Amino acid sequence: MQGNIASAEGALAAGCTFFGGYPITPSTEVAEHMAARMPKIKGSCFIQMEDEIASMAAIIGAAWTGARSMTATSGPGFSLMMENIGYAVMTETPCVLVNIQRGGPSTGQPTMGAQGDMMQVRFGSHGDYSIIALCPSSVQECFDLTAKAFNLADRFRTPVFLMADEVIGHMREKLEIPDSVEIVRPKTLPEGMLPFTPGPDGVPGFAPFGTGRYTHVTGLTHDERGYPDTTNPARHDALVRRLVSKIEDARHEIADYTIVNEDAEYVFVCYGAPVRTVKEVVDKRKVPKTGYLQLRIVWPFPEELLKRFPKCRAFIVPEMNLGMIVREVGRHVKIPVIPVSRIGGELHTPEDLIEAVKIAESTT
Amino acid sequence: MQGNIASAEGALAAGCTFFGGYPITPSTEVAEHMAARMPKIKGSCFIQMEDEIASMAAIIGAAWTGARSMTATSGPGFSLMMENIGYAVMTETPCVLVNIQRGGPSTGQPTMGAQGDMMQVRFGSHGDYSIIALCPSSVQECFDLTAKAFNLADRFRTPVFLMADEVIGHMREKLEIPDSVEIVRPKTLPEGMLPFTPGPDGVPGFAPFGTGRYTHVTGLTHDERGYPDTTNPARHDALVRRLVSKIEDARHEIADYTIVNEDAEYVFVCYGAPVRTVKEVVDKRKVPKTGYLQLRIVWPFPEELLKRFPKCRAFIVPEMNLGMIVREVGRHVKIPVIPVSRIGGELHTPEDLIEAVKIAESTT
Amino acid sequence: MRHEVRFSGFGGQGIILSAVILGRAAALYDDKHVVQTQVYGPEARGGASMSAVIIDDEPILYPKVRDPDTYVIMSQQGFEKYGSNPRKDAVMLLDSDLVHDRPSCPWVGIAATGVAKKELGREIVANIIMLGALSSATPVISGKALEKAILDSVPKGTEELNLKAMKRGQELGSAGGSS
Amino acid sequence: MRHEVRFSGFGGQGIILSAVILGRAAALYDDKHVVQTQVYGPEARGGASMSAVIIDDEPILYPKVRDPDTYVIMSQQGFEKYGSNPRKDAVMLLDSDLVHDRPSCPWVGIAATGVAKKELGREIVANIIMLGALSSATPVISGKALEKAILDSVPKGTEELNLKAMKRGQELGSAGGSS
Amino acid sequence: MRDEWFRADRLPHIYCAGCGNGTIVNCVLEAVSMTGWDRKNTVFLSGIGCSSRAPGYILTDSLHTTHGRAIAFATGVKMADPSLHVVVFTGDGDLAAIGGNHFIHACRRNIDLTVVCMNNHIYGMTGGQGSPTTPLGKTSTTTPYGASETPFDLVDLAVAAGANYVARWTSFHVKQLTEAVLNGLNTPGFSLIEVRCQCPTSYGRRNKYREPVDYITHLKAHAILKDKWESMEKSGQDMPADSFPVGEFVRRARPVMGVPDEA
Amino acid sequence: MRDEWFRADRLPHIYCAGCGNGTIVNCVLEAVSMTGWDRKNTVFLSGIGCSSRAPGYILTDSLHTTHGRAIAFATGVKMADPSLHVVVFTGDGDLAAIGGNHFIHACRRNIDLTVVCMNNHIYGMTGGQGSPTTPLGKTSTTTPYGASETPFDLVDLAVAAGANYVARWTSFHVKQLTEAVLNGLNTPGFSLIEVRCQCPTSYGRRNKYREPVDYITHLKAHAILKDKWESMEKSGQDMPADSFPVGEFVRRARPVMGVPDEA
Amino acid sequence: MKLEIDESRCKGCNLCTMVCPYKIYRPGSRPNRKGIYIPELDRPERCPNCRLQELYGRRLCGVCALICPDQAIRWVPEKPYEPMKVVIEY
Amino acid sequence: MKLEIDESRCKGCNLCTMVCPYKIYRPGSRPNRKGIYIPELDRPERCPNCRLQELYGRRLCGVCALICPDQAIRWVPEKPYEPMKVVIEY
Ligand SMILES: Cc1ncc(C[n+]2csc(CCOP(=O)(O)OP(=O)(O)O)c2C)c(N)n1
Ligand SMILES: Cc1ncc(C[n+]2csc(CCOP(=O)(O)OP(=O)(O)O)c2C)c(N)n1
Ligand code: SF4
Ligand code: SF4
Ligand code: SF4
Ligand code: SF4
Ligand code: SF4
Ligand code: SF4
Ligand SMILES: [Mg+2]
Ligand SMILES: [Mg+2]
Repeated sequence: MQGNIASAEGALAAGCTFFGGYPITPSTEVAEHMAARMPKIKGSCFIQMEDEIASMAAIIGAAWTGARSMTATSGPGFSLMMENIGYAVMTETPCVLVNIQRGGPSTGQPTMGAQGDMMQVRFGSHGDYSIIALCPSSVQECFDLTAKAFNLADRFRTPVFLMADEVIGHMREKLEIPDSVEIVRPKTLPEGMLPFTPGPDGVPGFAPFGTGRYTHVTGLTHDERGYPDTTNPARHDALVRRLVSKIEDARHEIADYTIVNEDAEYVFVCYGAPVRTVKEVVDKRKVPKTGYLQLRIVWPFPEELLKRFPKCRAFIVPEMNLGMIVREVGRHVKIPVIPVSRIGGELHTPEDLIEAVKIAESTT
Repeated sequence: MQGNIASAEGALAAGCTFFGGYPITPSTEVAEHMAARMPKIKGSCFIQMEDEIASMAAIIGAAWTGARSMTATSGPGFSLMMENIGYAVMTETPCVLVNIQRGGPSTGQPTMGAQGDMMQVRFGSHGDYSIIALCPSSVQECFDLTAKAFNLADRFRTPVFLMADEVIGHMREKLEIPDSVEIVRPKTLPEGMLPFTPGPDGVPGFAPFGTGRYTHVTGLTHDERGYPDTTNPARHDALVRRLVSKIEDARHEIADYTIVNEDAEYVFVCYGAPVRTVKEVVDKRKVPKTGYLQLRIVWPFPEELLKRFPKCRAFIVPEMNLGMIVREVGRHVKIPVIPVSRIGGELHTPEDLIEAVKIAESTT
Repeated sequence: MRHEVRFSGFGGQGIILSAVILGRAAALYDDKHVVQTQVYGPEARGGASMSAVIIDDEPILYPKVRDPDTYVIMSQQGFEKYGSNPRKDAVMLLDSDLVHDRPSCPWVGIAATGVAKKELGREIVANIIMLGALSSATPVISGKALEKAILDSVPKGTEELNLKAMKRGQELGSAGGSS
Repeated sequence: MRHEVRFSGFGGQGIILSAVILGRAAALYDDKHVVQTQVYGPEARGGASMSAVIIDDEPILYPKVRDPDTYVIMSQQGFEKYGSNPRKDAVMLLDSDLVHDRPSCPWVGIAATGVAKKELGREIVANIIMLGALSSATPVISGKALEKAILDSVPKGTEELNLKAMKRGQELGSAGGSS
Repeated sequence: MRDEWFRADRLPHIYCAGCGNGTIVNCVLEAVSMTGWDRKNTVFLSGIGCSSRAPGYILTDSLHTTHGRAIAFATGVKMADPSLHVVVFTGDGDLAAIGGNHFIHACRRNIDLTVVCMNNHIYGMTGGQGSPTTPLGKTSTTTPYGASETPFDLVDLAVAAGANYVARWTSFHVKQLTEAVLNGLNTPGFSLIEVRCQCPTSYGRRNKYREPVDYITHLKAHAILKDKWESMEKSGQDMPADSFPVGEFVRRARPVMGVPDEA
Repeated sequence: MRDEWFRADRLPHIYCAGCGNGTIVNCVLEAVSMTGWDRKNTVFLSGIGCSSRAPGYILTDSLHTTHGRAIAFATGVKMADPSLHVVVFTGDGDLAAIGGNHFIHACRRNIDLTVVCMNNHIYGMTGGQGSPTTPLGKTSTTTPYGASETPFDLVDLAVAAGANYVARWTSFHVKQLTEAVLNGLNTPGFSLIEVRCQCPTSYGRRNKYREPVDYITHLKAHAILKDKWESMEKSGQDMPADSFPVGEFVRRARPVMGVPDEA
Repeated sequence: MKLEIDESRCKGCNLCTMVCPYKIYRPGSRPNRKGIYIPELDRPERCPNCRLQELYGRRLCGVCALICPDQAIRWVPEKPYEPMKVVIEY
Repeated sequence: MKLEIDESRCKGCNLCTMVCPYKIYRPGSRPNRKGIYIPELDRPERCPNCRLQELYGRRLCGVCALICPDQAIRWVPEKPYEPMKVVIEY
């Protein structure tokens, strides 16, 4: 099964009942699979919207009816969603976006894989905010992480992003579909509580439309009732800091990763397709002194995990971009951090990474 | 005169003949002033487009006719422009965007100042790229830097961003309009040269439409002729690395800054409205051991300048966001870097910064 | 000398224009350094709007008015939001028709709206009356400079009306009416 | 045993479907680890498209085929772009009607398109003929597994035609025709 | 009762004195209260603009979305839960400038929404820029020498795009407007009710309709009943300057989306 | 001569065998070559899609822009330099799905552009998803059980939005199409020429028109001349299933933008 | 029922003065504390809604309240009912 | 003038076979090197454009070339001019 299809199946397994999308290579199979499956599932709706802006709008609207909702896109469409992504953040709307990354900027390379939207997903909409971004490196992870994305979206009332790439999205591997997946729905809004009063974890309870709570939802800076209050600096400060900290403060809870060889001196930090090559080098070829940290969740960036390699002399960060997450690694450590960039659609070869280890050895 | 009006006047002084925009608080005065002025200037066109996507498209189209073209917007509109900004980068279209930043995310605080789009301007479109971003801290700088933005856009064939904020945009101060401003137009495409063959500086000559060079312009990965070539990794790699390095390698040439007190132990790194408070603290109140680096151009980030403060014990970065450029400072130095964040629309007070100096003193 | 002047009233009274005129007068005709700022928002329409001017002999760095020495207040809500806590030595000009409370600092009541409507037939010039009063009741701005700035700023055809309003304001300002 | 198989041809020949069927056969019915990938782009329409399958007893980490041991080539352009430089010990199946050059490695020519058109009346099953030949001419996949995977993958109502194509391919594959 | 649908704690609203939007909210809530719908199952949406502030004053669930996108959000709400009644407030800028595409697509799909457009010919919220419905020659901050672009006819667009119910009235015609909204609410599929209305602050002030009463008087005088309009057209008469037809333009039963299965 | 307008070094193009797009490019270039325009002052633009690849094969300055936005880019080109002749190639998805808003606004403004829409009822480039012009019941990868949304009538939309010239033909009607394009080029203001055409790969394959000839035969058989269509309508006749009117729908002289002053 | 203008809501736009067929509203002459000229009522008991609403069990006319953009016009029950004020007009 | 199909461009779609009033094109029977069935020409000199283009100084008919989506059909000058092949049809 293909990564894109696995992602669609993961969503369905998680109870996704609304998909609003717009075709774009190399994500289209997600929508096409939903178009084939959802009409057969009672109470589900697949709709192809007029563009990506509308797709993002529609899934937010659907989420407020209590549906688990999702869209899928790639770079150009993702760029168009930026405004409404900010709206989802501000209104604390749980929803899932799949971005099958392709070569950018602009129309670039529609059919080639990349990881060039990893900073965009974090910073692409205006203003300060945080999000959660997951990166699968196998078809199985496409399924598992998509399902997980829905739980995180509901748990933190925030848009959650499956930042896959064309390599994984179009790869076919065996997928094991579990009998059922864990489903965690949002806390409901306690009686008498205002719709935007946060719980102790910074996350308010959720009262979807039709439940008689008469919630007013706005992208303007608002008070706990949801009413606009746009000129009060303290209000804005409190709201935006809460939106950020409900996610950033929970980075430990959120983190999803694999650590191999804590004693390594040369540690790969990797996510998405390059994980495959890293595993080839470390797990299979067993290149000496190497280990790795695979991040299945890249944002919020779990910087503490970097400390789990006490003997590390250099971090090596292979990415299919010109160096994005390597910036984040670099901010948090004092030892050398070596980017290994591949753009143009080709995955790093094992030799590329072995070469990087040699460079690291020679410079540290 | 108001900062926004000064910006419009700076553009006109630089020979801007095309403005395509869509109203949005707090940038609207830029468009309104253009609407009043341009119809009186022969060969100029002001057009209010149907949205910001169209505005960005229109100024790119206009730029290809050889016109100096510009738009102005704020956060939500800026988010909508992201796809076409990537297109301008990929097609090496010289144009100028003014973003009068307001409180985000989402609709947020339409009438309050912020600097929350500083990462978005660098990373908000999909894929890898670089841009040039200027930040005025006075009405005079609104004028001067807008005019300068056009020269940089032409020099590097890239979109250039005036990242002002509501505080400066709506502030009124005296403006001195020079008799004429320096105007540097793009290199013309030498006879026989292909339209996307770079010069030694990585920048191709420019052959606007109507000059008989029959240029095909595409946002797809393309060869020197401009023809799509989307599945060749080496082609993409070379193109995108060039687009980035033509700007990043010229960061020295591009840098525009003021350094005060190279002997300072506590150095403010600042841009935009907070520069005013920094100057109040350092220049006027002369708080001991302090100095500052004012960046009038924030991207490409001129990291070498940080080395100009040999005695520096800590950098203090006051921003009207939750800490954006402070991330960049942090990547490049090993000493403590202290963010001072103000969001909600209030500028840092002098006391805020003096407090930060105290904290810096106590921790270093 | 440095002055920090704050204007407040409701939308439509020309609160921002007042500040712009004052700023222009000081900058262009009294040759001072001036920074003018304002707070506005959609809520300002119904509620209180605010604008401010700093006038200084030296360049102005920090641009926000935090503790004005001079106020011009034209509505009760404006008073409550932006004028209720002046420093002891500040001076407040207020539209006595529309502001019902009185501040703890020295103040001058000017029946600007009433005079504008009844004597001049146009409520809209109440803000110019207030400016006139400002020029006579405080040292913030000279009458000459104000006059020129008003002429620069008002729509063609209304110069006379506005000068009349300014003059009336100056009379009212000198007459006092203070606490 | 590990096999890396590369398919190439032009758009419309079912190059990707071939790889998918092979992958399915190996994964589900020969119980192997399988990764299937492809290159496609708009240009692939006119030009050459490519797909690849890795079949291994162990989990497959690095997923890209870099140096195939088995080729299935169905167009001259596909040969030029994806088949012109095989390793010495590779085996190449090629559609002898459409590929005009011959590789430096062992090869088997199969007149798949001609047979599909003339004997079976449907050019579209040429790729299934090639798959049949693959199962008989190489150790990559068992005939049993292939048969089941074909039945899983083809549109309802065409099973018989496709099985016939597979059988014909197996015959052509055993018959050789190689260099 | 209409009053029950207001969030009384948020009144008075932020609209300027004499703004037509307040009137239109009255009429819409009057119509809604006549349907017998449960407030619990009724959702109001809007984009950004003065007009789009309306849902914030209504005591139901509501989404105040991004500029121009309300109909796309509403499509998500309605398609995900067809049992909800969905009404969209929008302005001429919100609907016809940035939101034009969602508008025509919702008409085409005939999503079961009722969209009320408060057409004041201007961007009110941002202080009076020209909109795609600003009449030729009228002044705004971005058309200081008079608008030179032909305005849209929103009714024509909705009809061409496929909507099932299309009507136009003004903020003067409160009774007819209420009835049109009610018809829209009751017609399955997409309903557009365009309401031409006064914005004394941003439009009136620059176009000689400074007092609220001035522009509403103008609207009253220039609104011609559709039947009369058509017969005038047929007889080849010149239409009086600035006049426009009002009434019901389409009521039909093309295929719809978002209607509950049982309906 | 038409041939001079092709970038011969880029041929053959990437279109599939029998794709209607190639035919339409021929007709457009035929018309353009009849105008006597200078290649130097002629600019072609497009968005994204198979159709939008057309400018890449034409030997003039050209902008292959972002999906749906070609008309907005073209507005910038034309308004910044009205002396340029500007032609836009677009597809049904590009024009009517994501690009719908720019389309109706350019019609409204009557920007002096000629827009040729290659309407193959499908998203060809991305492999055959439904578009806003996919007929009811037709299969695509996103409507595997048959399309259930009513399609747009692009001609109606353009007329309602204000365009000065609107015509529809098919890829079969090469002579009429060429003439319509020529009329569009010569009419000041916005011209839309909709061309219904075959996409054997993405549309035909799933809808029983596998061979290029199949769908073009269908088009030929179901295109009814506008006059005949109207008289059939008047006489209350049922229109044959899948049939549609072709011809010139509007040619008028509303106010335009982007025409050089001297013109 | 008694006709009332809610002073906390009325913004003095005078639309009510325009629409009432009985000319019950007249533009106000004195600003209130907020500086707003609230319309004055001229024999409001002439309004058919005041008189006949309870009789007919539904709102009559009501145009002023529908057009009032500020939701400032309403009818409140009067107790005791004051029949003396009712003047039937023809 | 001589009618020609450019083999490097023709993709074998057979649209030309459909439109020619003289049925000059017939679906090809043998694939070329690329596997494409290029149409075969049946007495192409019957085409009025071949015969009369130079006479009239403009293209005649030309429908096949207009519809050919691959720009594969063209007329090339023939030298020497071959009058023998011209058969006027009525
Ligand atoms: C993406 C985006 N662009 C621009 C704006 C600024 N903006 C807010 S309201 C508005 C216009 C509103 O006009 P209209 O819909 O007619 O509403 P009105 O205020 O006239 O009722 C604009 C342009 C915005 N909020 N978001
Ligand atoms: C913003 C964005 N969304 C989606 C796409 C993917 N995309 C490319 S072409 C296309 C559809 C093209 O359809 P149409 O305009 O009908 O052209 P055709 O290929 O049918 O000629 C889509 C959705 C894109 N490139 N950019
Ligand atoms: S600006 Fe205009 S539309 Fe907005 S509230 Fe005021 S009068 Fe109404
Ligand atoms: S997919 Fe369709 S539209 Fe695209 S080139 Fe092929 S036939 Fe033409
Ligand atoms: S209800 Fe009618 S009659 Fe009574 S006051 Fe209102 S407008 Fe006048
Ligand atoms: S219509 Fe309403 S707001 Fe306006 S004056 Fe009358 S009561 Fe007051
Ligand atoms: S030009 Fe006309 S007659 Fe001649 S070959 Fe072509 S279609 Fe036939
Ligand atoms: S129409 Fe053109 S491409 Fe098609 S078969 Fe004929 S010559 Fe070949
Ligand atoms: Mg409006
Ligand atoms: Mg199409």
